[in-house]
Amino acid sequence: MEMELEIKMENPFGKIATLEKAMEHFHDGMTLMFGGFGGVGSPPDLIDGILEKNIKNLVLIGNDTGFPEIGIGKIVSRGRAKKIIASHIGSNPVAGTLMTEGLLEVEFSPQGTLCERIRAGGMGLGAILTDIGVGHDLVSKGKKTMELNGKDYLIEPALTAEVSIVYARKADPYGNLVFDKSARNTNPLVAMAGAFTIAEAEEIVPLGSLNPEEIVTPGVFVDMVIPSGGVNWKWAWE
Amino acid sequence: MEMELEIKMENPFGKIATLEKAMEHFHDGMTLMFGGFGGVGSPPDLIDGILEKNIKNLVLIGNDTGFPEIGIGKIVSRGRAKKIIASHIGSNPVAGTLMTEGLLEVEFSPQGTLCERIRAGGMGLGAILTDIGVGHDLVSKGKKTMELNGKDYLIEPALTAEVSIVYARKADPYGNLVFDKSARNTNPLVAMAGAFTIAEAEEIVPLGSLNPEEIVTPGVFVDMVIPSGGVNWKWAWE
Amino acid sequence: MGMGIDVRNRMAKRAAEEVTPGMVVNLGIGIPSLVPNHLPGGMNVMFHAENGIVGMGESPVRGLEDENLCNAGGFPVTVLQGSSYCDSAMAFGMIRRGRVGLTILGSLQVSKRGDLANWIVPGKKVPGMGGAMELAQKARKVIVLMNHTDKNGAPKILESCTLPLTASECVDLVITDLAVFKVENGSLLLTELFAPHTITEIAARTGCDFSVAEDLRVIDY
Amino acid sequence: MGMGIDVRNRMAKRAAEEVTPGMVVNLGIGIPSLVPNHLPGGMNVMFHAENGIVGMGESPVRGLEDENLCNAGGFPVTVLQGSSYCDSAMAFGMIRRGRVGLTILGSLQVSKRGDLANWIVPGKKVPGMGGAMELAQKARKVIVLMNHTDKNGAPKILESCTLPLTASECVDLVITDLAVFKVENGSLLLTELFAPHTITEIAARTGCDFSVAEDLRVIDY
Repeated sequence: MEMELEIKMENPFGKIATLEKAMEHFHDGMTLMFGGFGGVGSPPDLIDGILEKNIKNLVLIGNDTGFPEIGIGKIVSRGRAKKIIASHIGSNPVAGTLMTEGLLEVEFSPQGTLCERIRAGGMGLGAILTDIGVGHDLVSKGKKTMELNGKDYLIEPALTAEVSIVYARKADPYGNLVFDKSARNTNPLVAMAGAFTIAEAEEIVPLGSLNPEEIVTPGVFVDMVIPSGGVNWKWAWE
Repeated sequence: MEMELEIKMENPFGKIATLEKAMEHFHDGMTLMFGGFGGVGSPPDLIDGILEKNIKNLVLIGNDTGFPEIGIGKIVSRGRAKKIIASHIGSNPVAGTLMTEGLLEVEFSPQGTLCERIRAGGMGLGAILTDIGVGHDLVSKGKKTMELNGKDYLIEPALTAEVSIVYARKADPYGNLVFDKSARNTNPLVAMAGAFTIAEAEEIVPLGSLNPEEIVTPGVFVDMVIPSGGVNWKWAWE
Repeated sequence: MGMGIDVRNRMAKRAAEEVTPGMVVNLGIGIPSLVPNHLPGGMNVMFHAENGIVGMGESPVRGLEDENLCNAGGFPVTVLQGSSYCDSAMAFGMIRRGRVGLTILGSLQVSKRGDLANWIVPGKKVPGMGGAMELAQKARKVIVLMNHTDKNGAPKILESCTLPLTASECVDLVITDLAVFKVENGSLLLTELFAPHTITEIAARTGCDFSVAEDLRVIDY
Repeated sequence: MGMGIDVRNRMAKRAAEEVTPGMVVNLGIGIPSLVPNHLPGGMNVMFHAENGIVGMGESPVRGLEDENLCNAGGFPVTVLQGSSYCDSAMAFGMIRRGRVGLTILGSLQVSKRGDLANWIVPGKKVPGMGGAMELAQKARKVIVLMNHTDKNGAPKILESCTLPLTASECVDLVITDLAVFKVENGSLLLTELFAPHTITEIAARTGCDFSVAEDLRVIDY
């Protein structure tokens, strides 16, 4: 593994690895959580790696299905997911078609609730109580409810995944992460919810070069760091 | 108000104020949440202001009771609180004595659960489900429980307060905050949970001088910023 | 119109009147995105995006887009002084906690009680609710900007919505290409109409009854 | 002892053997705080504090304390390369999520099943649980460092704790001034004893029965 690394970097925690090494953690039928919002902040090399390894029957958890050829959309559009838990699929018409044809199961969760469910998973909590969607046919369907101090709440269960993949601006060898502007979005939440978390970083910097005050995701939650080749898709607005 | 300010600073959001102005928001019997952990990161001028204004019968919410003359301990030791929700009072023997004498009601919450209850309040959630303290006499007493996916959880209700007080390293005129090292502790959580949040800042800097990536508490949650005279107590280890 | 301002901008300009200094505002895609153009210069408004931005500014110059600085719709934006980035959980915490003062949304239908239906057309379009439910339920003020009727001329303001609801009784103000309604105590009050439209015309194109304000305003910008 | 190492450090040194490279470790106050002194140089261990620090180093030189850089006990610390600060909610998230590999705590009593009682002495001392419940329930490994008996000579290792529990069946290893016990399947296994103490002496000062490991180790450092 060390030999394959192009980055000459001390690897005192053994977390820095190659895409090939990272790919050993993916298998058919697994639960995979991904960072990103409309494709912004999704890890391009890991997504391509999953495609190339022909991983299928994925249960995906993340904000949305991206665009057909942007972000996680590349996986969804090729029919590699059997289910996704997301807040919307509107920007990826292929996802809508697959859903209509019964080839993709979609569990919709309100965006803020989804974020909290992912965070709750990452924080080792069982669920959160929210009044968002109380009495709403689709959102409350099959969910427990509870009255607390005279108000009705939905019990929204925590979400975790076998593997989480996130995209960071910088990582250090311990896996401490910082993100870039709005590419932060769901990444810090997703990073905590994976039983095994892989961060793809635009830049891997030496231990001690990130200011401890600025670290958004502590390396405690990150199991593996791989260098990124950068975004390789054309944006919807281009 | 503007005249009294010693800081020559644009105040485009009207959030920068004096201690005197801040004191208008405190009254007997109110629910007050405070940042800090063992006194570290508690706002000294606001605490002294509350003492000087002789505010009493407070319901306090925060990590602990500080030390007798450190942090919120100064208020607790003088019998100004009728109740506190905290994770421990061990570092403040006066709090223990007041409790034993029936002069201070103490509701103990495990530290991590307390943090999440405060955060839940700040995030507009109703409660969190945790397995910490399930079956534990004191912690589970009077609390609802729920089984979810075959596991038992306690329903731990969110906490909010009429006013939250926090201590920041820097604030800008919008109330964006950064903290200093471990003085961050519960401050970002407490800042979100107040219906009205007052930040005491070591330094107030012009709008635009905080890096948007480094801001820990967005000014959205902060209603008022006052300049701090700095910590005026002697630390336990000194 | 003939006022030198198109219908969409007229609606946006009216919505801009609801924005007050210091407010945290979340804008939906489409017409709501035109609102900032109609705010007085120097007004300190903080535009909020669900993905995790507070303090968005105008669109970047073409060619200077930053792929990592986009709004919740995925389109490039800029930020102003005093802005901050956060994760999406915190962005929604701001909404649920009531710290977002105003949201301006598009909609498919609105009922006289202020029910909002803007997330699904069963059998046709199932995009998902995204962050609309949180915004509709929790922003302190909810304004809907939409055409008065659909492309077939059918009313979008109704006694009851026929499409599945996003959230019930959440809309405070409806601004269409024809008129402005306040939702008050479960019914609609026509407070303004855009010149040259008339009450009769508006009544004909609205799917429920409404009251007319005594001091009905005619907007002629 | 006569080994050039005092009892407290002997216990800490034994506990240090349980620390593996890369581990996230949370130390209680008292004897556990001596553990870092007994780790091999250059071992990458991340010391965690409940108030929101990962990567603590040794105590600062007197006079160079930073009032805003303290551990959960309120005492000044330093940080190492690779450290980070977070809020206390996230610090506990690390614990509950099982990312803290080891916690080393003091205790008032431990039962043979691994019940931990370290937060309250009814009628005498009610300090509150602080973060002890999360650490006891959720750290992947829980080690108790305590004297074998209390100041009156009464056993602190018992059939059942007489003090209120912090958490039940959570302790993996008990290291006292006399011996080391593993908690296995609800009973105690004596795996090590500190020279010159004997099994007989330990049995006399322990409040419950225990098995003795076949490969019983005598620690003579």
